[in-house]
Amino acid sequence: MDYYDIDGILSENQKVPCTCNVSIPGLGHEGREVPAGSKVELPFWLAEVLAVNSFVSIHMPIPFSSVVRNALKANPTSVPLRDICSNYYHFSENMLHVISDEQLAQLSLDTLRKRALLIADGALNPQGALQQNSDFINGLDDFEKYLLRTAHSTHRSLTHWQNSTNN
Amino acid sequence: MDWDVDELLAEPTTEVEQDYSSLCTQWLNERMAPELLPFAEDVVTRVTERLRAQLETLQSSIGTANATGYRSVLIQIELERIKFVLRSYLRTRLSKIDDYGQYIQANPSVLLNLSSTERQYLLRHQQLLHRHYMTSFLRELPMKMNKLDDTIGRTSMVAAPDMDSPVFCMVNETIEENLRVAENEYVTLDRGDILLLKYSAIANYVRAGAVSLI
Amino acid sequence: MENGLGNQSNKLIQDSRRTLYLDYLPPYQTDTVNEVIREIRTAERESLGILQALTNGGEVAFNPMEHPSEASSLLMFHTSNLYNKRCLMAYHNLRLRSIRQYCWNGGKRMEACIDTSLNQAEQEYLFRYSELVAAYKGPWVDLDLTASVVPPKNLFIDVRVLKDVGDIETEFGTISLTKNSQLYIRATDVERLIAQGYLARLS
Amino acid sequence: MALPRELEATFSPEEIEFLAGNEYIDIVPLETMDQLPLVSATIPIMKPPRKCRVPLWLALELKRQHRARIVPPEWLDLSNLQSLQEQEMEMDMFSKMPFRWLETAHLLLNACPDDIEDVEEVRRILLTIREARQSKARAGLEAVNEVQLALDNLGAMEINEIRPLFRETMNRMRKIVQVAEEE
Repeated sequence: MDYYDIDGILSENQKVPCTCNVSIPGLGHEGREVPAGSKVELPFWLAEVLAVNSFVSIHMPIPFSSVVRNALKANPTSVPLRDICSNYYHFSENMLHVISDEQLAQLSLDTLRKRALLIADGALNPQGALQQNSDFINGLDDFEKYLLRTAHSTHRSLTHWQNSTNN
Repeated sequence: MDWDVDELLAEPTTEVEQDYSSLCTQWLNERMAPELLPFAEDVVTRVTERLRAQLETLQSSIGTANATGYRSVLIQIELERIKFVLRSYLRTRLSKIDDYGQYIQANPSVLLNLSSTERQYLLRHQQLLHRHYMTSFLRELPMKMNKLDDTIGRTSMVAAPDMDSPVFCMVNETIEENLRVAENEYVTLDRGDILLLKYSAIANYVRAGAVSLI
Repeated sequence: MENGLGNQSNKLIQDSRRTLYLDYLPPYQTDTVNEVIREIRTAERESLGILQALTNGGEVAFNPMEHPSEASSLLMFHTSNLYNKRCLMAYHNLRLRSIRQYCWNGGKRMEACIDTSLNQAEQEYLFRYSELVAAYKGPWVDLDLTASVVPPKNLFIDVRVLKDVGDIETEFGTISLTKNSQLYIRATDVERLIAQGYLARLS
Repeated sequence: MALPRELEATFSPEEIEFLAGNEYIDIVPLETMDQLPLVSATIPIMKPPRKCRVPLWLALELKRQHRARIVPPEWLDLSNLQSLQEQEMEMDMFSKMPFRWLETAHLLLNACPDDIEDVEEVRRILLTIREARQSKARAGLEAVNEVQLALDNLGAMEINEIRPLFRETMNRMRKIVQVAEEE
C-alpha cells in the first residue's frame, strides 16, 4: 500500500537542501526562475527526481548531519528526535535511495532499537511516562509515536481481557 | 514434561475434527499473511454443509423438549463459534481483496486463489472504485493522467502485498534444508520452533502446512 | 514549496493523517480538491507552453540536452503533477476505506456524519458498495456476514423471572416464562425483557 | 475494510482466548450424556465417573451448568508449576510452558477454581512466571534486528502482546536495510 501510505507521503515532504546546477524557471517564489548555483530547499519528492537527472545536487539534510549523528551515537534516548525530524526513520530510508551511506543505515537501526525499549516501557503507562520522562515521549518521531500508540492499545486490550471473567 | 509441542501439534483424528482444525489454521494464516492465500474451498464447503445440517436439525426440533434443553444450548454455542470463524475468515479475505484488488486482477495466478463469489465481488468493486475516482477528480485531470496503474519512481499505483513484512510463525514439521533469510544468514526450522521473520522466507511452507502463522 | 506546488495537496494529506485515527469522516474538502485539480491543469498548461516555444509549435523535436533549464522545469511540473495525483488518490482511498469499514461494522459516529461529511460521489459509493456487500452475503445466508467479528461468549445467561411473561417465541422454539422460574436462556432472546424489568440476570 | 481496523494486523486477546477454547481437556461428567454430534467434533457418550476428553469451551459450559468437573491439565499441578517457575528464574530462555498456557489458565482459574488444588498458590506462581517472562520478552526487543528473532516457547497470548511493537520495529529496520543494500 506504499502509494497510498499517508506516512510515506508525509516523509516525502521532508525538505532537502540542494544546489541548482542549471537555472530552473518556475521553481522560485510565485513561479520565478531560480538561477544556477542557488541554494534551495526542496521537498524530497522533487529533489530526488531533479538530482537523478543532475539538475540539482543534494546536500546532507540537517537530521543526518554529523552533529546529530554524534548525538544519536552518544545517547540515542536523550535526543529529541521529533525536533530534528518528525519522521526520521522514514526520511532516512528515503535518503538512502539517493545516497549510499552504510553508516546512516546502521545508526538508524541502532537508534530505533534502543529507543524502542523505552517506548515499550512507556506503552504500559503513557500518562506516567509523560510525567516522568516527558522529554523522551514528546521527542518521539511520527513512527515512534505510532509504535507507542499501537503498543499501548495492545496493552490496554490485554489488561481489559485479564480483568474479564467468564460470567 | 513433554506435553507441549506434541499436545499442540496432535493431529485431530476424524474428518470432522480435521476440517474444523484446518479451517482455524487457514483463518489464522489468512489473518497474518500479507498475501491472499488460496481459498480453502473444500474445507469451507464441508464445514458450511455441516453447519447447515446442524441448523436444520435444531430447527426441526422446535417444539420438542430438545429445543430448549442443555444439549441444544451446547449445539447453539458451537454454531456461533463456527459461524464466527467462517465470518472472520471470509471478511479477512475481502479486506485483502479490497486492498490489493488491482494487483490481484492483473495477476492470473493470484486470481486463482479467489473463490468464484470473491471474483465477482472483486470485479464489481474495481468497477465501483474506478467510477468513483473518475467522477471525483480523475476525469478533470489531463487525459494522460487518468490512469489508475502508473508507476511513479519506485512506487506503483497498483498496491501489492509486501511479502517481506515480518510474521510470527510456528514450525509444525522440521524442515530439512536450512532457510536463507539474508545474505549469508540461514536459520533451521525444527518442529515447535517459534520465529519472527519475513513472510517471503516461509510463504511456501505456510501453504504446504509445514509452518503456521500465529 | 516556494512556488506553491504541492502545498494544497499537503493540506489533504494533513487532513488524511487526522482521519487515520478517527472513527468518523471529517467533511470532504471540496475546495482543496478543486485547487489541486486546478494546480495540475495549470502545470500542464505551463509545460505545454514551454514545449510549444521550444519546438516551435511542434515543428522541431525537443532535445533536453540543448535546453537543460526548460527540461528541468518540465520535469518539475511533471513530478509535481504525479505527486498531486498521488495525494488525491491517497486522500480519496482513505475515505473509501472508512466508508467500507462503516458498511461492514457500522458505527454511530460515522452514521451521524454521512449526510454532512460525504460528498455526492461518496454517498453514491456507499450506496453501491452496500449493494455489493449484500450481493456477496447472499450465498452465505447462514453466517450473517455483517454480524460481529468478536468471538462469541456468554450466549446464554441465567435469569430469574420476576413477573409473568407467558410464552415467548425464539429462533429455536417457544419458551414459557412464569414468575419465579429460573432459566438458562439465549441472551439476545431476553435482552428487552431484562431492560423492561420482567427478568433479572443472575450472575 | 471488511475487518475492523484494529484487527487488520493482529488478534484481539478474545480471539486468542477463543482458540484456547478449541483445545481438548479432560472432564469428569456428573451425569450421563448421549453422544452429541457437533459440527467440529462428535462428543462421545459420557458416563460418570469415567473421564472424557472434550473441547475446552464445551467443558467450561458443562462446568457452568454443574454437569461436569474439569480435570486440570498436568502442567497446572502445583509441583509442575514449581519446577517451571524454577526454570523460568534460572534460564535466560523461556521455560517450556504450553503454547496456550496463559489463556487456558485464565479460563480455568475463572471457571473452576474449585477443581484446582492449591488454587491460590497456583495463581501466585502463574503470576510470578508471567512477570518473569514479560521481562524476558522486553529484553528480546533489544535483540530485534532486521532479519529474524527466535522466540521458542513463547505462548500465543504473549506473542500477541508483543506483536505490534516487535513486528513494526523489525519491519522498519528491514526497510532501511533493504534500501541500503539496493544502492
